Amino acid sequence: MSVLVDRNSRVVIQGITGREGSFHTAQMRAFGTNIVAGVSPGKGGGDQDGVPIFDTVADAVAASGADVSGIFVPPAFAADAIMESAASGIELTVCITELIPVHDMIRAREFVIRTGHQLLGANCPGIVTPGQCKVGIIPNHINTPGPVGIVGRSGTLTYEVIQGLGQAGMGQSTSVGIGGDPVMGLSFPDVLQRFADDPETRAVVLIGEIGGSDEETAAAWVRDTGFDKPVIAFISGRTAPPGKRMGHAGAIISGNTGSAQSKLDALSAVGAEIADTIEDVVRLTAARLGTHSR
Amino acid sequence: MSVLVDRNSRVVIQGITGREGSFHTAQMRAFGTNIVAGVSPGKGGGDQDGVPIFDTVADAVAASGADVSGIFVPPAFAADAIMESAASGIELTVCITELIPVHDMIRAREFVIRTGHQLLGANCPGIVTPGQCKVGIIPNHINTPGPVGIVGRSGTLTYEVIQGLGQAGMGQSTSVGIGGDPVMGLSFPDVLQRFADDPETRAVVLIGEIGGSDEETAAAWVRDTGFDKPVIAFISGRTAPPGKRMGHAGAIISGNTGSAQSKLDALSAVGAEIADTIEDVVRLTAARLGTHSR
Amino acid sequence: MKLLEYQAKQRFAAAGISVPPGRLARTPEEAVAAALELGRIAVKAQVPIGGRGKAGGIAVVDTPEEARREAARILAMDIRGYPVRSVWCETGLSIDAELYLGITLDRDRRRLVIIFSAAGGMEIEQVAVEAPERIAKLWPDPFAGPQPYEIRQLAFAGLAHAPELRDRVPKLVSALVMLTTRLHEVATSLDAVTCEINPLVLTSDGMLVAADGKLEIDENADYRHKDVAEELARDETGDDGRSGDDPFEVEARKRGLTYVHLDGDIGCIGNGAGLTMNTLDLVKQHGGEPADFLDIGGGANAERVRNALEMVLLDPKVRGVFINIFGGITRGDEVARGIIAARDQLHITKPLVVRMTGTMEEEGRQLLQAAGIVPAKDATEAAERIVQLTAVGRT
Amino acid sequence: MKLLEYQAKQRFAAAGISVPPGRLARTPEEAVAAALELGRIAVKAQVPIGGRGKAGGIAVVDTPEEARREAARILAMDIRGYPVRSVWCETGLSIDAELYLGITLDRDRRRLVIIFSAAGGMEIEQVAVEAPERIAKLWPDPFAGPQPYEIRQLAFAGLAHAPELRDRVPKLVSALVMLTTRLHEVATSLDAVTCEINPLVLTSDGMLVAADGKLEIDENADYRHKDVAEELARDETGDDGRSGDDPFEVEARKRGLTYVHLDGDIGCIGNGAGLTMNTLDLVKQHGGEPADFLDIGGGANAERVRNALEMVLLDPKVRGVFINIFGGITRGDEVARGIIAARDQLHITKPLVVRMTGTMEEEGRQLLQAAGIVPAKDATEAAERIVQLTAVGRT
Repeated sequence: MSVLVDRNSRVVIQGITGREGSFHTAQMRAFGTNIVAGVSPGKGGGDQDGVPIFDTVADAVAASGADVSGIFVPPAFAADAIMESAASGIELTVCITELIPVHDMIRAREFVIRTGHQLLGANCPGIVTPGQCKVGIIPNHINTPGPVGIVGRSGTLTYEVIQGLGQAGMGQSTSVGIGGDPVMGLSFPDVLQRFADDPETRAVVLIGEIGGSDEETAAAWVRDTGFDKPVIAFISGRTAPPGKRMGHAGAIISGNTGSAQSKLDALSAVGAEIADTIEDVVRLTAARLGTHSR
Repeated sequence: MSVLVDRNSRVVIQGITGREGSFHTAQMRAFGTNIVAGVSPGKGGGDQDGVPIFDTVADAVAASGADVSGIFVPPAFAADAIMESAASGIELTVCITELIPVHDMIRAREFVIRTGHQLLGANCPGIVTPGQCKVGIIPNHINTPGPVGIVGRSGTLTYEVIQGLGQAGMGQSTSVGIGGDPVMGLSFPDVLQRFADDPETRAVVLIGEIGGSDEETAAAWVRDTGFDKPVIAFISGRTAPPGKRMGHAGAIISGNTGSAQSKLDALSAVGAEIADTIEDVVRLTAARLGTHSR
Repeated sequence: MKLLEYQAKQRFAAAGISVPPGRLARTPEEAVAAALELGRIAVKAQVPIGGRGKAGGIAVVDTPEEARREAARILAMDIRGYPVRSVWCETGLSIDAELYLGITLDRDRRRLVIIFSAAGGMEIEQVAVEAPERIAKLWPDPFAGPQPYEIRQLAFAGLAHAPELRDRVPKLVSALVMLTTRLHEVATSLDAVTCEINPLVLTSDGMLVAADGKLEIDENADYRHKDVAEELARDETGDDGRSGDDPFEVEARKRGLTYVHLDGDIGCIGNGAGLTMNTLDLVKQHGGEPADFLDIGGGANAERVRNALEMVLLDPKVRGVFINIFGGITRGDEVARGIIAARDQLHITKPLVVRMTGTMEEEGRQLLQAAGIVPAKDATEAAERIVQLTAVGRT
Repeated sequence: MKLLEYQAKQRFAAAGISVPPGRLARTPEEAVAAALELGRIAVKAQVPIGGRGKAGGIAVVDTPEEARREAARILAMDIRGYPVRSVWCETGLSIDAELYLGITLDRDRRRLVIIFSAAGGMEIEQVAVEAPERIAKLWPDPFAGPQPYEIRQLAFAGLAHAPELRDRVPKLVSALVMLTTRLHEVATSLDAVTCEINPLVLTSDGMLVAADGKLEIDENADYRHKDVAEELARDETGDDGRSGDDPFEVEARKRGLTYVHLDGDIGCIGNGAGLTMNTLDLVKQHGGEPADFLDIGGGANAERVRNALEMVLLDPKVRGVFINIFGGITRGDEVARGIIAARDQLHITKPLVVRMTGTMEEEGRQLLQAAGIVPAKDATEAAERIVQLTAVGRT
């Protein structure tokens, strides 16, 4: 099983002719993703390694029936690309682009919500359902099918967890990178809800970081919904000095909320297992899966 | 029976302390309208002849349970008043104010639609369900209950029809003035649909004027829905010279659409009776009611 | 308010839209100075209506002497009732293609519509009728405005039927995104009901330049654009161009009245556009000819009624006045007071027929009767009576 | 980018928000001139951080001589690492009340939030904690912006707990509608993540005046506001104030790197904020102390990696560097090329421990090995190794 994407997903790539877009389109196709179209304004009518290129997402959808989009356009054009995608009826838009101005993202996110569609990101590594579909930049070879749902704010840390679990023989139902920007589309509860509804997801690894209160919100959601699958939580930035802003993700610690401790306390209080290292994540997940499968 | 308002309507007046607002509030109360609140920013806590005044519509709704609003504020503030009303949960907003900038009205109308509520006007005389509720400025004494639904773009011509029918013994289910501005809320089809759904409305008088294509749209709606109640149509401006703009309503005749003849032809083609004068309206309505009631 | 071409272009330029360099000239000498500065120029009559080219109001000149001669000729013109008070002298463009970009109100959709076509120029209206597929439209969200992706869709659609521009499409689309965003900003910030660039010239060096400009402000929003009104006044264009040189309509606008001058001899005053139009219809149906359309609007007070009567009677053709009032927001007593004041102050001796009903009807009728003005029973009777009374002495 | 007070106020004034008259002074003499022109003034240090009043960076002076003395004193100050390079000299206000109006990003709602309180001034943060009902909030629609009715609701709510202002509420609410609309325009047009007036002074003659101003631009949107960057550069404030006087961080910003300077001796480079933070966590868990946080971001190329390594090694405390890369959009081969180029060009002899996995991992590892750099098996091993290697010679 899977959440959000699967082997039936028909994917269009916005910015397919760019440096990142073309490289990762090839990677996704190698993974087995069904890339049905690309969009590059002014290059409509051409093709990229056999993938037909259109001037607009609307044209691409009309011709190819695409229902998922991956966005690889530069930051100045990314919010517009997100809105174009949602306005063209794309059900799930995955925006990889980072460094998008936050005012743009506030509008783009709101726009997608109003169309009734979904946005993943921006500034996220995308989504993988092993063996079926990958949209984004998560490295191909680390993914294997299995019972673990992964949701993370940090892209590269999410890779670490996927790889660590995989090396220990635990595959994933779906891995979702929600992105580290302050204004993003799908958030922890949105993804957790999908894992709750997915019978083959038997445990969830949640990868957070300092800043904001998304992890606290996730904990509140677990409490309020009575989510009963095991949650293993890993928070990075535990040793970051308070008041220092670590990276463009805008992770800034203000007062007590947003600190690693606040997040760990909130998640621990609702029954999540707290991992101190990637090795811990692997060990705790194995233990909970064992318990759970009995 | 009635459409849009009835004896259960709880009405708030925005701009209740102004010259028009206070005069017509008294008129509406004399008619029997249940005016439950007034709004005048900065005068909250006071009252207008016993009607409690609030600073905001939200406060008024919370305290009084108002579900219909009548707007009497100056044009510069009217679009904002419309949005405030809809945002506060008012189901039907009736805007009497005229001379509102059209860019304002484009936004205000769209806003009301997005909230899922209704807007009547602006630049309209309002709505009357005789014996039950009046919101607006239609003179009290001309209205009597009966089987005729009236919908008109022109305020004063609508009064003429109400009076003419009344003097001939024919009362109204509800009379609705949709207003003469190019961008208005409820349009002919919206009101006709409600007359279609109202069992006690047995004939409809439609009062149009030159300019725009609302009458043509109404005719197309009658054809497409198979609306089967008698329609008596009266169009003013039949002798207006082409190319002259008659009044601030912006009724300008361009090409053939928008001309009185185009409207009369369209309505006639879908079976509407065409009245040349108010006396005709009365005569034709009487005849069709007679036919219809047999 | 309608802006003149050069005023529209000033606003386009302020918003970042390219326009040709130009100078305003109110005298032939100023046109000479412009020609000396700019070289080969077009001398264009500044009047708030179209068709000036066909009327001879535009000349392309190569020398300062020609500029003097043509400016003198054009400044002496009167184009369909508009005296030419200034000419706009601007440099020519190296034209590769003439496109069209405009924003106006779409009454049916109740939104603004942005219209783009690769087939710009004087024949755009013909194109709209004969080849509608060459006209692309976009109805932007009233809050968000047009988004770049929507403008790209518009641009690709409008360029789809212009094979001669195929190679230039990618650059044109990018340029149109900026241009359309800016034009929409001009339109919304100025409450424009028309905001148009035709032709929008694609120059040989790949620029998009506004070779002409039309801007009309929604009259309900005039109060938000007093700077424009002041500018128009400074330019001595006087009226705002809605009615040409009709002195009665100019006067009515000064008085703040909604008035249209017509050819007949029965003055018509009503409240509400529909009722007033019907008043004219009634007069015609009874064999009379209306001298005007005057709508005193909603909530008129005594002073406004007096003002209206005085206005109608300025026209010497008027042999009598039909006042048709159905009170709603307008009150009968106020109207009656205005009529009586006007009659007494202006010593009106021509026939006045008043039909009055609605809000405060009784009070109004009593006031009129006490002043010796017998109100008509109904509108039909009033129409009959005014036609009859004004027929006396008519040849 | 953080704007200085006077720069923020210039932008407020341009948007129609009242600010006190003032002059910028970079020398005591300029402050004297300001005092001669304006009379009694406040001399305020222009530094991009709060708390300057408590630090002695603000003085109210009555005479030009006092202005010279205080300006000289303040211009010689260094406030929490920020040398004072200019003072803003402005006239005082006749203060009836101090209010608060600010706009910032609400991460939880993922929208801007407009915050208004009648309890402005230095204790606003305390008010927010102790009397949250005195703080009113509005989350405007991202496309429509705040509507007048919403601002009235905000204003009435914020004034509800200020009985001392009761008589002034109607006028205050009207003024706040205009002011808030304008402040929101400033915030959105400048991509502000903070746009704040505190205190917003209600003067005795009933005006609302911005007595202070804070404006911070979203760094992702810096490219849209090059004019601000140029202005800041002209003002010689040099860095944009995010990090005070740390010369390494200033240098990193010049190089376009996301770098935070820390106290330890192990240089840390990662890709992605989360992974880089985890790299620091790993170093600490193994007994080391990170010298920095350097995130090379997504899609880094060889040149960026070389640049990053060079940056980290500028700090003489650094005894070795841990490079932790998990390739996604970043490719292993590019990273490897950058590391090798940096080592060779910069003649690096300090220990380098590289952990590399993900996209193009094999290619990258092969390149490294061929160049004599042995990649670590995993991040934990890498952390152990760098702590061990740098321990040599550590006291």
